[in-house]
Order: sequence, then structure tokens, then C-alpha cells
Amino acid sequence: MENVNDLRDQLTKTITRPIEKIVKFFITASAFAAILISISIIFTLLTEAINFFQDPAVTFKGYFTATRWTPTFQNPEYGVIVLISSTLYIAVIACLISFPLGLFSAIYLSEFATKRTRKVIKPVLEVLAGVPTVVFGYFALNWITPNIIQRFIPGTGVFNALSAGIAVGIMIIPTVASISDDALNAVPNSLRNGSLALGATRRITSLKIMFPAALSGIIASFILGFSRAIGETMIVTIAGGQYPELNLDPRSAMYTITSSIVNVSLGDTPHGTTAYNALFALGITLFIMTFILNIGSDYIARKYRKEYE
Amino acid sequence: METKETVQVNSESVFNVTDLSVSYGDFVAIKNVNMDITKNKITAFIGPSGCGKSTLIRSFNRMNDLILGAKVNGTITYQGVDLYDKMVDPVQVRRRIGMVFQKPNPFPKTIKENITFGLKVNNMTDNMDDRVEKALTQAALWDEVKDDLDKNALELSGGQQQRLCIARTIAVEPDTILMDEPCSALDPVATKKIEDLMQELVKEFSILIVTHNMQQASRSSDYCAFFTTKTSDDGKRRTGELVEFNETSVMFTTPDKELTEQYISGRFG
Amino acid sequence: METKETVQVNSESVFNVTDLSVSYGDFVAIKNVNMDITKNKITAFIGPSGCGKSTLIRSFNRMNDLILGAKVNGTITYQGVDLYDKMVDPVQVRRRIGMVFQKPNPFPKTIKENITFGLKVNNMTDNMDDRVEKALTQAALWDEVKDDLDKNALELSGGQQQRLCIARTIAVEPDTILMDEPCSALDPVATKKIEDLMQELVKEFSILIVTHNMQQASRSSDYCAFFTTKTSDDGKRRTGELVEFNETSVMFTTPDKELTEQYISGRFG
Amino acid sequence: MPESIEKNMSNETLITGKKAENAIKESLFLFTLYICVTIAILTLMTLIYDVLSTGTTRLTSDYEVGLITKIQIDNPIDFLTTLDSRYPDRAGIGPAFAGTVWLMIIVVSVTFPFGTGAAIYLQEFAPKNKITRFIELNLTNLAGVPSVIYGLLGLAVFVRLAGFGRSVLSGGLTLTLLILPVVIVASREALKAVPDTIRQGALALGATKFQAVFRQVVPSAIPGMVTGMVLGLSRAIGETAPLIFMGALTYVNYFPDTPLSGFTAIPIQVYNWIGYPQAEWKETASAGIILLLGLLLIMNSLAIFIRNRYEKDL
Amino acid sequence: MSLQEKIENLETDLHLMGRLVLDALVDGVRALEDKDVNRAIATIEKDDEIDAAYLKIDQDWVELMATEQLVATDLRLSTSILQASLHLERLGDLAVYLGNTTQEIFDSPVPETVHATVVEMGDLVIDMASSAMESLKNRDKDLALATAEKDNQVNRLYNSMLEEAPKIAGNEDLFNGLFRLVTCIRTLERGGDHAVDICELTHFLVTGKFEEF
Amino acid sequence: MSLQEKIENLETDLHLMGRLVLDALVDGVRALEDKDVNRAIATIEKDDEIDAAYLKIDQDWVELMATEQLVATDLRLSTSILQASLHLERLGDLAVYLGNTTQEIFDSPVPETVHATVVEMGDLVIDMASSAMESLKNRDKDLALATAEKDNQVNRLYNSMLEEAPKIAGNEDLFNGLFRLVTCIRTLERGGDHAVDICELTHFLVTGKFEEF
Ligand SMILES: Nc1ncnc2c1ncn2[C@@H]1O[C@H](COP(=O)(O)OP(=O)(O)OP(=O)(O)O)[C@@H](O)[C@H]1O
Ligand SMILES: Nc1ncnc2c1ncn2[C@@H]1O[C@H](COP(=O)(O)OP(=O)(O)OP(=O)(O)O)[C@@H](O)[C@H]1O
Ligand SMILES: [Mg+2]
Ligand SMILES: [Mg+2]
Ligand SMILES: O=P([O-])([O-])[O-]
Repeated sequence: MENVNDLRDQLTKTITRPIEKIVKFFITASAFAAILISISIIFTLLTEAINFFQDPAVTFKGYFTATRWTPTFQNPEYGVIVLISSTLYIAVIACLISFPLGLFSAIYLSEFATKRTRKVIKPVLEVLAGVPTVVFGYFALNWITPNIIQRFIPGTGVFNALSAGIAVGIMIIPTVASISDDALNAVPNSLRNGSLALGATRRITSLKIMFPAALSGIIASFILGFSRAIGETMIVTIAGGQYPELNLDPRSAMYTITSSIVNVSLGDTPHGTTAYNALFALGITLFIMTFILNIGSDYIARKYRKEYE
Repeated sequence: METKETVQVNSESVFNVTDLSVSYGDFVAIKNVNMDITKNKITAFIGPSGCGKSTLIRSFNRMNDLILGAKVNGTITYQGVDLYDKMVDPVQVRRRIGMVFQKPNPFPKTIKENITFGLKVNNMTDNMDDRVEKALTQAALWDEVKDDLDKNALELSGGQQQRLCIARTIAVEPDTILMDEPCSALDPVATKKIEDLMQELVKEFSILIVTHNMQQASRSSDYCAFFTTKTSDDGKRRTGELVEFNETSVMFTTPDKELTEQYISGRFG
Repeated sequence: METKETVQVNSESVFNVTDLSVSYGDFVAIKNVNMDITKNKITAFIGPSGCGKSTLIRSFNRMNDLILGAKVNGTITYQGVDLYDKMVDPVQVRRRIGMVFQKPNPFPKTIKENITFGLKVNNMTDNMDDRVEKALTQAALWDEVKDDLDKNALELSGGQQQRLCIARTIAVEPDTILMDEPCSALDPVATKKIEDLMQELVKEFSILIVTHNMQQASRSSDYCAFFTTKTSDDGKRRTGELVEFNETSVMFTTPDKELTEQYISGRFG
Repeated sequence: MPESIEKNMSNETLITGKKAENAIKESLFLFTLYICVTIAILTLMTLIYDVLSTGTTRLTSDYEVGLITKIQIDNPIDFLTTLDSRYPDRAGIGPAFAGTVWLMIIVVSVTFPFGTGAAIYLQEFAPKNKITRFIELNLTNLAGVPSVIYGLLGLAVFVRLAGFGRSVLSGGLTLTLLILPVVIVASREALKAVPDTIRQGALALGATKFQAVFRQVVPSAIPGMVTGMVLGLSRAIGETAPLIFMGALTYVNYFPDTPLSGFTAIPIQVYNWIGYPQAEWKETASAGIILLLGLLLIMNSLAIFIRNRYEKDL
Repeated sequence: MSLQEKIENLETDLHLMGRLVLDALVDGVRALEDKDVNRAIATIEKDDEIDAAYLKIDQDWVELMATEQLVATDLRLSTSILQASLHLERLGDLAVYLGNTTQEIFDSPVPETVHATVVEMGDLVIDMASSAMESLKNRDKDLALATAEKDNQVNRLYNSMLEEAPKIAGNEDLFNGLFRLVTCIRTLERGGDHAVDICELTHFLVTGKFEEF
Repeated sequence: MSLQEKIENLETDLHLMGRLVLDALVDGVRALEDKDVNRAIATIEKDDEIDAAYLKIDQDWVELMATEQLVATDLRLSTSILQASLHLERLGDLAVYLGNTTQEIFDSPVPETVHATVVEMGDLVIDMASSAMESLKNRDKDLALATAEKDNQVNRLYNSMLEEAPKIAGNEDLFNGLFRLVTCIRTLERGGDHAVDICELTHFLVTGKFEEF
């Protein structure tokens, strides 16, 4: 039997390695870099946006009440309401497409598909999720508009909100389907068995048990999808056109926040001009909108995840 | 309910299993099972892991239908009706033959809704409140939850959850309750409660229970079936087989088969 | 190893626990525990769920340090050294006092790597192959895996995985092995193997085991500690307490406390 | 009740039941689901078919690379190496392809260490306090910030503030910022998927926290982290909007040679081509898209491959 | 049936058997006292019932032990029941022996003193057996101890009888009766021991300790 | 210790106790035969050892039952061990009684025939007890049955003895010895029963059935 003091010596010797300290410092710094990114986003957007509002031509009131967005015109008007309404308009179209299709696809995948089918469809949806938006834009412009919209709804222009909305919707389907599917899959299989064992049919099981159990996850997927639609840039830039006035006709072109940002920046606006600053004003507007949605989605998703942990 | 009370006295059989085999694809999980399950008795299935107990018990209410590739050969008749007849609707079967699972699986709804769900899907929407109370009372849970029927079922303790699952199963008035290791996720105190409950329920229902716990089988069942895995001569296929089916008291004092004796006295493998 | 062999004969205590309480934040999980754990014996902790058995056993190798908010009051001395002395390095403590968990948790690496990992972090890099063989042999696993040392440990059966976890624990030559419900994820056959193994290991190590299975405690331990949860007078706080600590044979034939008797004979709660 | 009657009752309820009525509802429901899935899948098929049918002609026909060299090429690979052109049938995607490769190299070399490092810190070492929670919230939010906003950020910070100008470096760093949150989140998920029992097992053997993390947890999570990295990259490859702010849209007909060179990238080039009104450019744009999708497919397959192997292990 | 019920049933069965045995003992002693052959036959016939009760207890006991794990008081109780049933069974044999003896001697003369002593001892054993069972029923270890002490009386009577017997033996006609009664006395002495053993069981049940009284 | 080992130890202990009891019986019978007071004292002294063995078996048995759940053969074996130990203990008492008797009669004359019969019965009981333990050890139910049948011989001897005894009684000097020996005979008859009971245990162990032989 060893001596108590020997034992104490053994138990108290602590090893320290400098390499451990260096690595730890590095990874800690990396994590804090995330905060840095956020701060710089807000900081840059804010400073330039403040500059924007300092231009006498721009008024806060005008920003929210004017009905035209024409920063590069001779008499620029900065009615952001035009952009916001277009953005929401297209986003709503996208949601009308993507929510039912995404959700039902998710229900099919998690409740009805055989393992084999699932193995095929799931990656296909994932690939769909990875298709660059510029491709969807091309698709909207060169296929949806001529082959669907213009064929069935005569009088639509080459650039129109409907086509853009549909393309955005298609783009979001995988997001909605995949997150909803995850939510449904996170519901323990035992609930499904429990319901079936009570004599419920599969339809009732999926609608009355699985769907409610996954509801918060599904809602989170909807919110996230909506946020994506709002922030989507290339599709609306390519296929949505640039109609800078307030307008609610889906057949006509519209001007979303994102496409106006892209267009203004394409116009080779020199640094410091009001048009340049307008970019950032729009940026912060968009940032706030998506920020609220993202946080909301995250909050709801977290809440439901707790239930089964 | 009245009909059942009168039937209760005679000890006829409720299931007749003849030459039953269940396979998953090419793999025969359990084969050549022949047994008669007696009405209003507790029949326990015991045996080493993987011998096909769960597979077998799932074939009593056609839960195996839900598993891809699962195939049942042979016949199980339930009160004279072949459960695997083409005309038989598995959904109806499951209403008559309830099932309780290994892990308590209450729906993430209120206590009451957990019970009314089964009632609704079975169109038993009359006197729902009475039925809820009756089921909870039978499951020995009423007193504990009667003031909290609108509480989320997930807030109950594990043992209470399992009793709730039993309550929702008996609410739809099945004849038989299948239980696949219903206590393995519970501590001894909760286990005791479920076992006591089983003794109450067996007066009205026939109970089939799979258990890993030999003590549980010995102390709470009337009949006991011991299964084991036989390896084929070439050592490739491992198939579950019924070794002995006997009264529990006989099985644990004077088992017929050497293998049973080895298993129940812990000298197995 | 030789020192241990010689020590084995006398039955001195390896841990002295004095007035131990463990809290999580404000919540006192277990309090006022006093016990001496005897060397080269198996000591079992039993009691209803939530009475703090896991909490207590984790404080023997300072695994509680890893839990946020866990706070240990009172003293545990290990062979005379206060384990919670500020100078004591928990990493060193854990090397001397090994732990085996409820679910087998082999690293997702080869069988061999599972064992060499512990050796490496403890700078026991000489004769690694011999050490691996010895540990596996002691854990009664060598014969089953000696030809597959490079197989992924996750391909082993549950019982084998648990024995591998025991092997990697004893490979670093601890004095004591803590086990928190080591068999609860295993079937009876695998459980039997682990219990047999414990009887072998106790010749060389002191063993502390938490178990829900009263039979397991009764058949395999030398000493037995029974804990329960006491509810405070206002019914708000529930704290674990040691009710009785006794030789197992005494505990199960003539327990000192009425509460113990109720628990072990299943009349609890 | 006599036994025979009861038997009949069971027969009745078990066999005739309400199966027919149920069956109609069931199949209607299932039919709806099928339709939805089919539409979702079909659109993708249409998209790909459309792109392929227009793009392949451009890729397979023989053509001359007009202005620069007079070589006759009959190999679609050359589309990758030749420069852009004012003539749709001669336009190659060379500089854009090179730009994309440059971008990827920059993105990987910055994202991987920072992304995995941050993930390891947050998942394994960070104390559970408000700051950590704040960082986490930040990350979730950053992952959802529209890419144009990263473009604005890159414009303000890298192009102007840091003075990198409208260069491939600015572009790469902007894309890095864009996918960093995604990679961190994915890497964290990979770490989270490593069961806690592994950590405890290592610590219980007397490993230090550092050893437990870097010798057991991280190696187990590496496949998941790599998968996350690949998926992040594939997102970066397809990004268009932020690069517009980096001047990538201006006519760039040379290969970037330093990090500070101007550049263009495949999606930008495609966007550019889409913008031309002449119908022939559609073919060229489609060819670019085929290339883009091909790259993505390869990366996705790689990710799926790694993930499948990894899932089998754990 | 719950464990509790099973043990209770077993204990009830034991005490029913106890009653049977006590009845048989009373019958046996009274038959011997009164040289009542009918009662003797009744005593002997009771033995089948006693044996049946004994077998049932053993059978149920084994079933109980096979299906339940008993510990502490439950275990001690069930052990006591098993052991006590064996003692009762042998006390039943004693009653039969008394019955048999009655049949052998009813028409022969017996030495009065010896006869009286046998009856006295018989009553003593009945009393002891009854108290012993009582102590077991009530977990009354004081009663058990008091009862066990009565065995001294039995032994004293027995020894004095053995001293006496040779002296009485004058009349050869009495010899048959005398010898028969002497064997009864020996048997009764053993019966006292069985009662004491049951008292020991009470002690074991209450304290968990095996001790020879 | 594993369950297996624990039961084996218990069984070993039982057979050791059996040896002790058999030795005591042999000593007792031989002492009586030879009127060997020293051997008689030795016999009586052995009883403490026997009682100790008995207590240990009971104690270990309770511990075993408290800590392990026994079923089937294990359970039947351990039950048999417990019951057999009780029978052995009482057989030990028998040996003591023989020893005591020897002390009482060593210097008095005894009727030769009765003396011889007692010894014969003693040897028979030794033989039966030994075979009974043998049958238990070897799970040999045929031997058990054969052994149990030997009890008829004991009973025959006993009954004939009881018929004989009154006739012999001529010499008053012999009376003391005679009565003492008669009680021995009664005790030995009971001893035969104990051996039979052990045989029943063998039968139970092997077949699982309780049956009266
Ligand atoms: N869905 C399935 N597909 C393929 N094989 C399966 C499936 N379910 C079970 N098996 C196999 O069938 C055999 C029997 O499994 P089953 O689950 O019925 O055993 P069990 O006796 O219930 O075991 P346990 O006691 O571990 O629950 C096993 O070899 C198992 O691997
Ligand atoms: N990390 C933790 N934080 C807060 N409370 C905890 C934590 N771990 C355990 N507890 C609480 O401490 C008490 C004791 O828990 P512990 O896990 O030690 O019980 P146990 O006896 O091991 O129970 P079981 O038998 O269910 O494993 C319980 O009330 C539990 O809820
Ligand atoms: Mg199973
Ligand atoms: Mg625990
Ligand atoms: O019944 P006994 O032979 O022990 O008197």
C-alpha cells in the first residue's frame, strides 16, 4: 500500500501543455469572430444608411410614404414602400407554392414513403436545394414565363411578379420540405406506433398525431421559407423586372428590395453618393425584416425540440 | 363489457397460433410456433435477445404489416377468425387487440386527449367523459390525475405515462392487450405498479407480455413461453423457436426442457 | 499490481465519505451521506429513481465537476487523500478511479485503439500490446476478440461492448471501478457475464456499482447502501438520503430499517 | 352472450368493418401527397431538361474560337478553358471558371480553420453563459441573412475599408463570411452528434478535456465537419448576388493571377449571358449552367458519400 | 395474486394445518385418556387431511419461491412456514401414534399413574403446540420463549416416568399397556421438542436469528 | 461467489453434516451395543457440532434465498437441503438419546433379546440414513425408494418388539434397562421415518413432486 503522501503527490500533479493554450485561444477567437461579423454588418449598414438619411432630398417620411423608388432619376424619389410591398407580394406567391407542396412532400416522405423511395427522393430534394438561384432565375425567365404564364395568362410581360414568385416558391420547396421532414422525423416513431395500435389509420395518424407533434418545427420551416423568399435576390432580379411604382398586378413587373439593391449597385454608383448610400438603407431594411423572421423561426424550432429531449 | 364478464369464467383460448413463422425478407426471425393463448390469463414470452419475441407479439395485432419486408406465414386465429385473412382489416384488428410499448409513448397532448384520440378514431364518441374516467380508473391512474386532465401528458412521470398508455389502450375496449417489455424503461417502484395493474386488468382482458425480466414473468404471468435462437447447421442462419410453453408455476419449478431450465436458472450461454 | 495483491487480504476502507452533500444549483440532490467503502469488495447503491445514486457515484471520481452547477460539500477521502482538496487534479483522480457507464460507450475506433487511448493519455506507452492483451483477458473478452483487434468496436454486441469498456478502464490500472447501472442496457445473458466478471475483478479492484436491479445488488454485492428521497416538510424539496448501509446478506435478511425492508420487498411507494 | 354470437360479431367487425369508407379517404389523401411530391420533383426535372436541351447543343457542336485563336475545337472541355467572347458560339467560360477556383481556394483556406475552430469552441469549451448564448443566436441569424447584405458588407469592408478593391480576394472573403455561419452550424451539429458518452468515457479514463475533445470527439466528427464544409462550398459556388458588388459583373476576359486581380465567376458569367437579349446566348448560358450544376452535383455527391460512410460508423 | 396475498394464503394454510394437528392431538390424548376407540379411529383418520395440508403447503411454498424473490421478513416468514409445517406433520404423526396406542390398549388394564402421566404430558404438549403456533401467528417471541420453557416440565415428567416405570411393574397384565404408554411418553417428549422448534421459528421470524432454545 | 458455488457449498455442508450425524449414530449404536460409556459421552458431545452445522446450513440457506432467486432444480435442491438438515438434526438427537440411554444402563443388566433388537434396529436406521443421504447426493430416486422400503423392516421389528417386550419382563432387575431400551426402539422407529423423509426429498428433488412414501 502506497504512502498517503505519495498518493497525494500523484493526485495533485497537473500537466499543462502550451500547445493546448494556443489552440484554445485560437478557437475562442474564431467563435468571437461571429460577433464581429454581426457587428460589422450592422455598423456598416447603419453608418451608410445614416448618411443616406442626411441627404436633404431624403426624408424619413418620404422613405416610408412615397410611392416611387427612383434614386437614379433626375428627381429621385425614395419610396421604400414600393419595394417592400413588391418583396412581400412575391414572397407570398412563393409561400403559396412552397408551403403546401413542401409540407405534403414532407408528410409523404416521413409517413408514407418506403425506405427505397425516400432514399431516392430525399437527395433529389437536396440537390434542388443546392441549385444556384441564378439558375432558377434563368428557369423563370426562359421557361416558366413563356411556357406557363404567358400561355395561360395572356398579357403578361417578359418580366412579371408571378413567374418570379413561382420560381422563388419552387426554390423554397426543398427548404420547407426538408425542415418539415426533419421535424416529423424528430417525432418519436413510438407515437406513430401508438396511434396505429389504437386502430387509427395512417391518414389520421399523420394528420392528427404526427402533424401536431411536429407543428412547431413545421411553422419554423414556414417562417424560414418566408424569410428566404424575402431575401432572395437573383431570381427576382432576373425574372421580376424593375417596375419602380406601387402596383399589385401579378402579371406586371415588380421591384423588390433585393433587385433594387443589385440594380443600384450595377449602375456603378460612386462611393458617397446618395444612391450608393441608399443601398445600405435598403440593406438595413432587409436585414431587419429577415432578422425578425429568423429569430422567430429559431425560437419556435428550439421550443419544440425541447419537448422530446 | 357485460359479455366479457360472463365469458371470463371459462378458460377457453383466445388465440390459436398454428405453424407460425415470421420473416424479414429472406431472414426467418421465428419459425414453427404453435400455441394457444388462454383467455383472461397473462401469458409471458421470455427468451434471449433477438429470439423474435417482439416479432411474434407484433404479429398478434398485425403491427408487423407496418414493417417493410415482414412476412407472416402460418395462421393466427383470434376467437376463431384468421387474423391474416385477406378480408380482415388490420385497423379493426388493432382496435380489438391493443398494444402497449416498451417506452411509454403518450401523445404530446393533454391527458384527456390521449384517451379521447383512440375513442374518436373508433367512433366511440358517446359519453366520452365517462369513458375517460373509466379507462383512467381501470388503469389505476384516475386518482393521480383527475384534477389535471388538461395537463400535458409528457409532464407525467415515466410510470404514470405508461399507465396512461394502458388507459388509452383499454379505453377503446379491446379484448386483448399486447405488451412488449412495458416496464423495461421504468424503475422498480413504477414496475410494481404496472404489475399490480396487470393483475387487475387480467380479470377483464387477456394479456400477452414480452419481458426480459425473468422475475417479472415468474411473478406475474399464468403461462409462460420460452423462446430461443437456434443456429442452423451451417451456422449461418439464426432462427427463433418456441422451446417450451407451460404454466408459469410448472415452468419455474419443473420445466420440461433442459434448455428452459438453463435459461431460467441463469446458466444460459 | 504486486502491491495490490498483497493488500487484498485486509479489509481496510478505500473511501471515507463524511457528511457529503451534492447540489445542483440550489437543489440539494443528496445530503449527509456518511459511509466507508471497503477495499476489494463490491458495494452496491440501490434506491428509487432520482434519489441521487448517480449523483453520488459521480462524486467519487469527480465526474460531477463536469456538470454545470454541481457542487459537492463534505469530504470524500480516497486512501486518506481528500479528493476535493484544491490541489487535487481531477484528471489524476479519474485515472485512479475508473468509471463504467450505463450504456456501453466504446469509442468509434478499433478495439485496440479503445484500450490504447487510455494508456496513451496516461503515458503508459510501454508494452502496449501486452497491456491490451492483459486488460482484455481480465475483462473476459480476449478470447472473443483476439483475432479481430482491428475491428471497429461498434460492431461488437452490447455485452461485448460493455466488457470492452471495462477492459479499457482496467487497462490504466485504477484501484477502484465505479459502475453506474452497467447492465441496464443489456439482456440477462450479457448481464450474467458482467456479473461474473465483477466477481473476478473484485479480487483486484474495489467496485462501486449503482443498480436498479435489486436482484443484481443482492446477488453480486458484498455491501449495500440503500438511498431514498425524503420530501421536506413543506413538500417542496426532495432530497436523497442514505437510509441504510449494511452487509448485503444482512440487508436482505434482516435489514435494520423498516424503509429498507419495504423497498427490498417491493412494498415501497 | 353466447359464444357463437360473439364470434360472429368479431367476424363482422373484423372483416366487413368500415374498411371501404376508410379506404376512399385514405387513398384520396395519399393521392394528394403523391401529386405534391410529383410536382416538386417534376419541376426539377423540367429545369434540368430545359437546361440540358438548350445547353448541350452549345457544348457538342464544333466551333471555332474566333478572336483569340483560330483553333478548331470539338471538345466540350475547351468550353472550360477559353475566354468569353462577344459571339455566343465562341464564348468560353475560362476566366469565370478560374475565378471560381480562386474563390474556392480562398474560401476553404479561411473558412475551414475558423469554422471548425469556432464550432469546437462553442460546442465543447464555451461556458454556458449569456455571451455564448448570444454568439449562438448571432450565428443562427447570420446563417439567414440574405446574401446581398453580405455583398454590401464586403463592399464596405473589403473593397473600401481594407482597400482590396474589387478583387478576387474581396470576393473570396465575402463568400467566406457568407458561409462561415453555415459551416460553423454544420460543424457543431457534427460535434453534437458525437454522443456525450464518448466524452465521458474519455474523461473517465483520465484524459484531459483537451485530449478528450481533440483525440476522440473531433476525429469522430471530422466526416460531418467535412460534409458541412463541402455543402457550404457548394453554396458559395452558386452565389451570385454578393459577387456583383465585387465588380465581378464587369467584362473580365482574363485569368486572375494574383489575389488582388479582378475576376468573374461562373454564376456571374451565366447571369451576364442570361441578360443578353439574343436567343443564342441562351444556349451559352445553359452550357454555363450545366457546368455549374455538374460541379454542384459532384460536390453534393461527395457530401452524401462522406455522410453515408460516416453514419454507418457511428 | 400479489406476493403479499400469496404469503398470507400460505400462512393461513399453515394455521389451518395447525388447527387440524391440534384437533388431532386433542382427540388423540382424549381418546387415550378415555380409551375411546372411536375417537382414536377418528384421530387416525385425520392424518390424511393433515398430510394433504402438509403437501399443499410444501407445494405452494415451492411455487412461491420459484416465482417470487422473497427477502427479509417475507423470506423469514415463508421459511418458518415451511419448517413449521414439517414439525406439525410430525406432531400429527404423534396424534396417530396416540390413536394407535389407544386401539392397542383400550381393552387391557393400564397402570393408572402412568396413564395419568401420559395424559398430563399429552395435555402439556397440546398446550405447548398451541402456544407455539400462537406465538408464530402473533410474532410473539416472549410467548415463544415461555412456551419453550414448558419443555422442561415435559422432560421432568418424562424422566420421572422413566424412573417410575420399572417400579410400577408388578402386575404382568399391565405390562402390555405399560410398554405401550412408555412409548407414548417417549413420543410425547419428542412432540414437546417439535413445539419448541416451532417456538424457535417464531424467534427466528422476529429476530432473524437461528437459536436453540 | 456464484450461485452455483453457493449451492454447491450448501450441499457440501449438508453432506458433511450427514457424515457427522451418521458418525454419531454409529457411535450411539455401538456405545449402546457395547455399553461403552466413553463412546456414549463422545456421541453426546458430537451433538454440539451437529447443531452448529445445522445452524450454519439454515443461516446460509436463508442468505442464499435472500440474495438469489432460485428456480427449478436449484430451488428444489436448496429446499431439499433445508429440509434434510432438519431431519439430520433430529437424527442427531436420536444418537444423543442412544448415548444417554447407554449412560443410564451401562451398569445394569439388560434383556439380551431386546438389546440385540435395538442394535439391529440401530444398524438398520444407520443403513437407511446413510442410503438416504447417498440417494440425495446422487439424485438416485431408485435408491431412495429402496431405502424407504427398508422402513417396513424397522416397523416390523418395532411392532414385534412391542409384542415381545411384555413377555420378557420377568426379571425385575432388567426392568430399568428394558424400559430404557423400549424408548430407544420407539426413537429408532422415528429415526427410520426421518430417513424415509430424506428419501422423499430425493424423490422431490428428482421429480419435482412431493409424495409420501
Ligand atoms: N425490421 C426488421 N428488419 C429485419 N430484421 C429484423 C427487424 N426487426 C427484427 N429483426 C430481426 O429479427 C430477429 C428477432 O428480432 P426481435 O426484435 O423480434 O427479437 P426480440 O426477441 O424481441 O429481442 P429483444 O429481446 O432484444 O427485444 C432479430 O435477429 C432481429 O435482428
Ligand atoms: N445535471 C443535473 N442538473 C440538475 N439536477 C440534476 C442533474 N442531474 C440529476 N439531477 C437531479 O438530482 C436528483 C438525483 O439524480 P440522480 O440522477 O443522481 O438520481 P438517480 O438515483 O441516479 O436516479 P436514476 O435511478 O433514475 O438514475 C434528481 O432529482 C435529478 O432530477
Ligand atoms: Mg423485443
Ligand atoms: Mg442514475
Ligand atoms: O418427529 P421426531 O422423530 O423428530 O420426534
